[in-house]
Amino acid sequence: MMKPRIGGALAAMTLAAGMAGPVAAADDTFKIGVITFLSGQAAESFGVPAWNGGKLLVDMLNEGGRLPAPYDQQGFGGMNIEVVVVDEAGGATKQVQEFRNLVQREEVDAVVGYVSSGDCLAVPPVADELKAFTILYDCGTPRVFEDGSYDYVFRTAAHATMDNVSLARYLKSRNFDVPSFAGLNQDYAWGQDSWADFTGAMTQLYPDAEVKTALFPKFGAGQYGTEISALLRENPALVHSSNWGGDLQGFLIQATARGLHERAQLALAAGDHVIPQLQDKMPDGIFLGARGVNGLAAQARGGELKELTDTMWEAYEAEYGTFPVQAPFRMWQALFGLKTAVEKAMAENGGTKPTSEELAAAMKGLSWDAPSGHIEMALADGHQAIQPNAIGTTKWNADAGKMELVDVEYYDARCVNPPEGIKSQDWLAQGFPGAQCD
Amino acid sequence: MDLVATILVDGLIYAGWLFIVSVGLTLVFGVLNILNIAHGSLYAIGAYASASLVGAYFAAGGQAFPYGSYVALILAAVLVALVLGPLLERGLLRFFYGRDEVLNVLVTYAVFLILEDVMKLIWGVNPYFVYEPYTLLGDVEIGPLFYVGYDFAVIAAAIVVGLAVWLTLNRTRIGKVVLAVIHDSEMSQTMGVNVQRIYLGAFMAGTFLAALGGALTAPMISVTPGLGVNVIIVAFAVVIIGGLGSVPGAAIGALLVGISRAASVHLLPEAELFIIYFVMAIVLLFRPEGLFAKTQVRKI
Amino acid sequence: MRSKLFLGATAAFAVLAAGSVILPDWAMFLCAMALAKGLVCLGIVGMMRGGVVSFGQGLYYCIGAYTATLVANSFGVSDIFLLTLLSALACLLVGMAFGPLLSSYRGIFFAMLSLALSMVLYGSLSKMSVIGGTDGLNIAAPTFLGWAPEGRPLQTALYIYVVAIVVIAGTLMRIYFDSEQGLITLATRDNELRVEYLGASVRNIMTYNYVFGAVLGGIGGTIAALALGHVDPEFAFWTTSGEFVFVAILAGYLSVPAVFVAAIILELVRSFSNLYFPNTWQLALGIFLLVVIVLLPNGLGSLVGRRKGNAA
Amino acid sequence: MTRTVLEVRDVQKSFGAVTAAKDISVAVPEGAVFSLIGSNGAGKTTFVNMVTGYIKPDSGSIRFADRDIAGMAPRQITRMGIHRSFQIAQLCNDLTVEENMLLAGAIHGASGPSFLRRAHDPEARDRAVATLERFNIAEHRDRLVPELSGGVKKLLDIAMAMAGDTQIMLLDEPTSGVASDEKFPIMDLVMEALRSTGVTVIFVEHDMDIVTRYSERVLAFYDGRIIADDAPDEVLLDPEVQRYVTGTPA
Repeated sequence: MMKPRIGGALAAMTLAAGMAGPVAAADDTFKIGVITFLSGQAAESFGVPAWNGGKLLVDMLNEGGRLPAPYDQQGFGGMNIEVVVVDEAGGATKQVQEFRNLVQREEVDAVVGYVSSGDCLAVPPVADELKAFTILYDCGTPRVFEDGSYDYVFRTAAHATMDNVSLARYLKSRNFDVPSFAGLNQDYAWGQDSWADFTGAMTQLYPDAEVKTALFPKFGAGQYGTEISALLRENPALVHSSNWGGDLQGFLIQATARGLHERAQLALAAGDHVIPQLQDKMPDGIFLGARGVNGLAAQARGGELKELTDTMWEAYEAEYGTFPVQAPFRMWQALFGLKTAVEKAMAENGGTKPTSEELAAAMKGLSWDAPSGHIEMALADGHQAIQPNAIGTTKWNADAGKMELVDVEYYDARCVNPPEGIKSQDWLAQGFPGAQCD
Repeated sequence: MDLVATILVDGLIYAGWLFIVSVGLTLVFGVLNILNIAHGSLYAIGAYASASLVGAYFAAGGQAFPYGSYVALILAAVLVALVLGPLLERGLLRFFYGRDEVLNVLVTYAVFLILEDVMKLIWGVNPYFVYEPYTLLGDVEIGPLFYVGYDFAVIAAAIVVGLAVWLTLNRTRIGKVVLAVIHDSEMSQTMGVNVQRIYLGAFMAGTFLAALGGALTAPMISVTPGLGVNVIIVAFAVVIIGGLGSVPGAAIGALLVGISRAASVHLLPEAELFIIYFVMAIVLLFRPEGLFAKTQVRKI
Repeated sequence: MRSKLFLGATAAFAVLAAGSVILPDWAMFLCAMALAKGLVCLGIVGMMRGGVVSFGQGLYYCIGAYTATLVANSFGVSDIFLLTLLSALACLLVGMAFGPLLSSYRGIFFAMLSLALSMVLYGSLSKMSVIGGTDGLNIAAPTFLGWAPEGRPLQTALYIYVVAIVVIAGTLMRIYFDSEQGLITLATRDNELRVEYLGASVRNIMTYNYVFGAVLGGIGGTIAALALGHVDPEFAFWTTSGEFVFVAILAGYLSVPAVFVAAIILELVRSFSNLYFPNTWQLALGIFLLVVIVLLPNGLGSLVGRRKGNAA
Repeated sequence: MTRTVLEVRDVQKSFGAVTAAKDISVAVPEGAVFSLIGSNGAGKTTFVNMVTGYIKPDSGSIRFADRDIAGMAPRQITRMGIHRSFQIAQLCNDLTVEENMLLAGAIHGASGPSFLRRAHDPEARDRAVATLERFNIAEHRDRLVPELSGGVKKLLDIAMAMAGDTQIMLLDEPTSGVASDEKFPIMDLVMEALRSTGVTVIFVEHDMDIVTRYSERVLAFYDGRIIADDAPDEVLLDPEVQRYVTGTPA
């Protein structure tokens, strides 16, 4: 009979697992668990640039005094920042387990992470169950706080509705004629939602525009020949795409080789992050968003945040030899938000490391400045941020050998984000009630 | 141009690519009886290698004769086959010959996982681009549509690869030996065939074809991590549809998948994601062994 | 002989249940997930005994998880017993529909067709934005016959629940493996012709094993969904199924407890390699797989006991 | 006049251009012992395969127990009472001799196999051992199949086929793969065990000494046809048989 013997082995193993003791952070250290893509397709576009930016900022903060006020205090309220990084690749199932490990085994003080919408939906209930302070820094789906409400979870970036509403508004404000349009989006929730948002916004602003076709190539397809044929055949005035990373690069290379950009206006909801790679292979005249006033749009903006933006921009360029695109900007706004919340909580509790409850209380409804603009936790009872957005047109500057964004339009956060208390789909369907566009 | 013709042209272009990426898989299965999941990684490595090599070619002044970049593409695939083929076959796979097919799938799955990270260690996560070969051949205008000349070059490459593999197998002495090994490796061994060498050769050929697929694709995409995983499943489907181990089967499977996918994109875009599994499930229901596999009657 | 089995089962339950006291939260959760996945793998082991390996067991893992989630979200059912039962039933029906179809396939074709079926489900679910598309759905914490615990008690209750199911399912499967029908299954793996010429239907045997695997997969999926609080189409993706196959092969078909030990080992390895090698965890996992396959060709079970008479 | 248990009428079978069975008609009386002779490829095994369902005849009928069994599955034919052994013994290599026998017993059990009844049930083991003893191989009960000699494998193969309610037993070359000094002892053992149950026996054999010693009637096959059908002595004197089958004049 083998059962008892193997049962013994099992017991020994579970015990051994329990023995691998947690490493709690000391009181003068604030430990963050960071989850972002280090492998797979999203690594190159989002995960790695985001964490490059994050690591840079953490180093600058730990060093102290390298940033303008109000971020001139060392670390988080004087505490050193320590980081545990986990790869986000592997699906929501894995992430829920890793989240538990980070909180219960590594005993981190806060979790900052998640690019994938699926992960952002899966993790919050667990975060609340474990009472673990969690910042969602990147993911787009509005469903997180529209379908649920959480005490310990905050998203420091605007949800994705803003991207496509801004794009439609840009067409309108530039008097672009859109008799017909078509879409090519990745076949998963991100692409499907983006297309739904865009068509929703277009129905309001261009009620007569005809939808020619909606293509959804497989995520990571690589080959877009057939889709490009279909788009050329249908001959729409505008082609919308929320593709990102390799899928966007591949599509652009193949589409421009076949002259799609000359026959139809390309409008890319989240396309800025491929500029450093494509450079002059990115055609001129593309309408481009960056999911916020990020990257080139932030640099072009100037204004009162110029010092902060330029500091981060220059540090990033110096460190990595390329300019920061949207992902590091969103990581920065999360970390600046976290810093603000920690320091606010410490001001209230007398200077000790804040608990999750204190952090959550401080974060709720908070607003702060980041290189991407003024961030306000305005939605979902102070748990969901809104932020300004910008759309521009690509133009290659041959003299300087770099891509520029021209004809940039900046949108106030309250113009392109729904107000509190209405779901984004309803907001689109009802014609943007409560939008404040100057 | 009418819809049917567009579908056929698009389908053919996609099928050409599919055939190149799957024929190596079927060849390796036929000879070694191993369904190689790492085929996808070899494809990705081929893409990276060609991106690096073509990049180096232009950096070294290749602009003077840009067509040389096509040689660099193929050379990259050869290099991958020369380095990784013996390494994987001699170093690992040969210890698993004759073992359970499904176990071997897991072995190659492990190789796939390892290679994914090895690629990251070598090439990092930033994308590589080599567009020059893609645009070099100009445009082809068919009706109101533009196609890139390179697309047709891929079809031509597929035909050349298909013919080369078929002729080698059926018209040369070494090919006959390989066919004998496919048919019955034990018997061949007793008849004095050096089966070990045939295995190594076949695996290197499979590696070359996988890498060639990647090398030919590299100019039209950005070469990034995670490239391989998407290729495995489509290549599997093509090979299963055509019949494992059958070269003509891979061709028919590629055409079937290519054209049904093109039809779906033009007519029913919603179905594109699972059309390939659908075709595979249908074919397997009616021809469990795939379209071209011989059914073997066991002698008792 | 049976009494020894029940004694072993009781001992296994006691050992595992003790985990609810000694294990830290994260490890208890990890074990609960591993055991839930182990149930799915146990189904594969049942098929392995008959000589086939399903590369698409994610199909039932996913159907089970979605059935529970959809029932919970649409009808407000939160009782874990009822949800498990309904999911098992759903998988039983689907298994009975596909079982006869798949029962005439062997080897790589059985593996690939089962894979194709699960990928069709994956594709379909990814398309259905009504039920969350690729992002999936959340499911609320379960109740236990009206009791609605939270925090550690919830995790403990879930853990004990999965331990109980694992012990019951494991014991039942052991009884099946040792039964006449179990012997016929083992013989089928060896020599189908002999079995047919003794007058037994190999297709029926394959169908039974497939249906049992379906039900176990559904139960595993339900528990995993309730523990995670979230389901998404990844449950049906081929890499999920591949992991189940790996656990089954790591365990071998000789021992039932080995399946669950293997499942826990894989979870531990994955979790720690994730943390300590965030950039090369795939490399670490791949090497681990190779080492296991090379060192334990017949699985963990072969460490503990060989089949009688197997003197070699 | 005894009852006819098996009646094969006008059976034809070809594989492509090769004719494997042409106008085969035989009536086998109950309790008879038939042998089939012929060179390799003459159609003997095809005959056995058609009667036991492995091959479906192109035309013609095979009547057994008032039914035409031509084209039925082996499993169904087996369940009706026609069993067979194989040229190469078909055994389960991962199982012991006793387990192989238990397997046969389980499938033939009164109410069919059970999910709950232990395969190693003491009662079932007693039955299995009894059958093994009848074939004189009980001493090997705990050994695995690959460790057995050719003769023991053959005996086990036949013993397994005899575990059920057998009416007709077809033996495909029962002495092939058996050491020459074991052939007669094995055939003695087998025929004694079979005759004691009154089963009808049809065996394929190359060794003419065995054919003459054990069979009552011989069917000589050549090129898919039956060229002679008579008592052993008569058949062996047949000039056609001498030319095509035995090779030498008797």
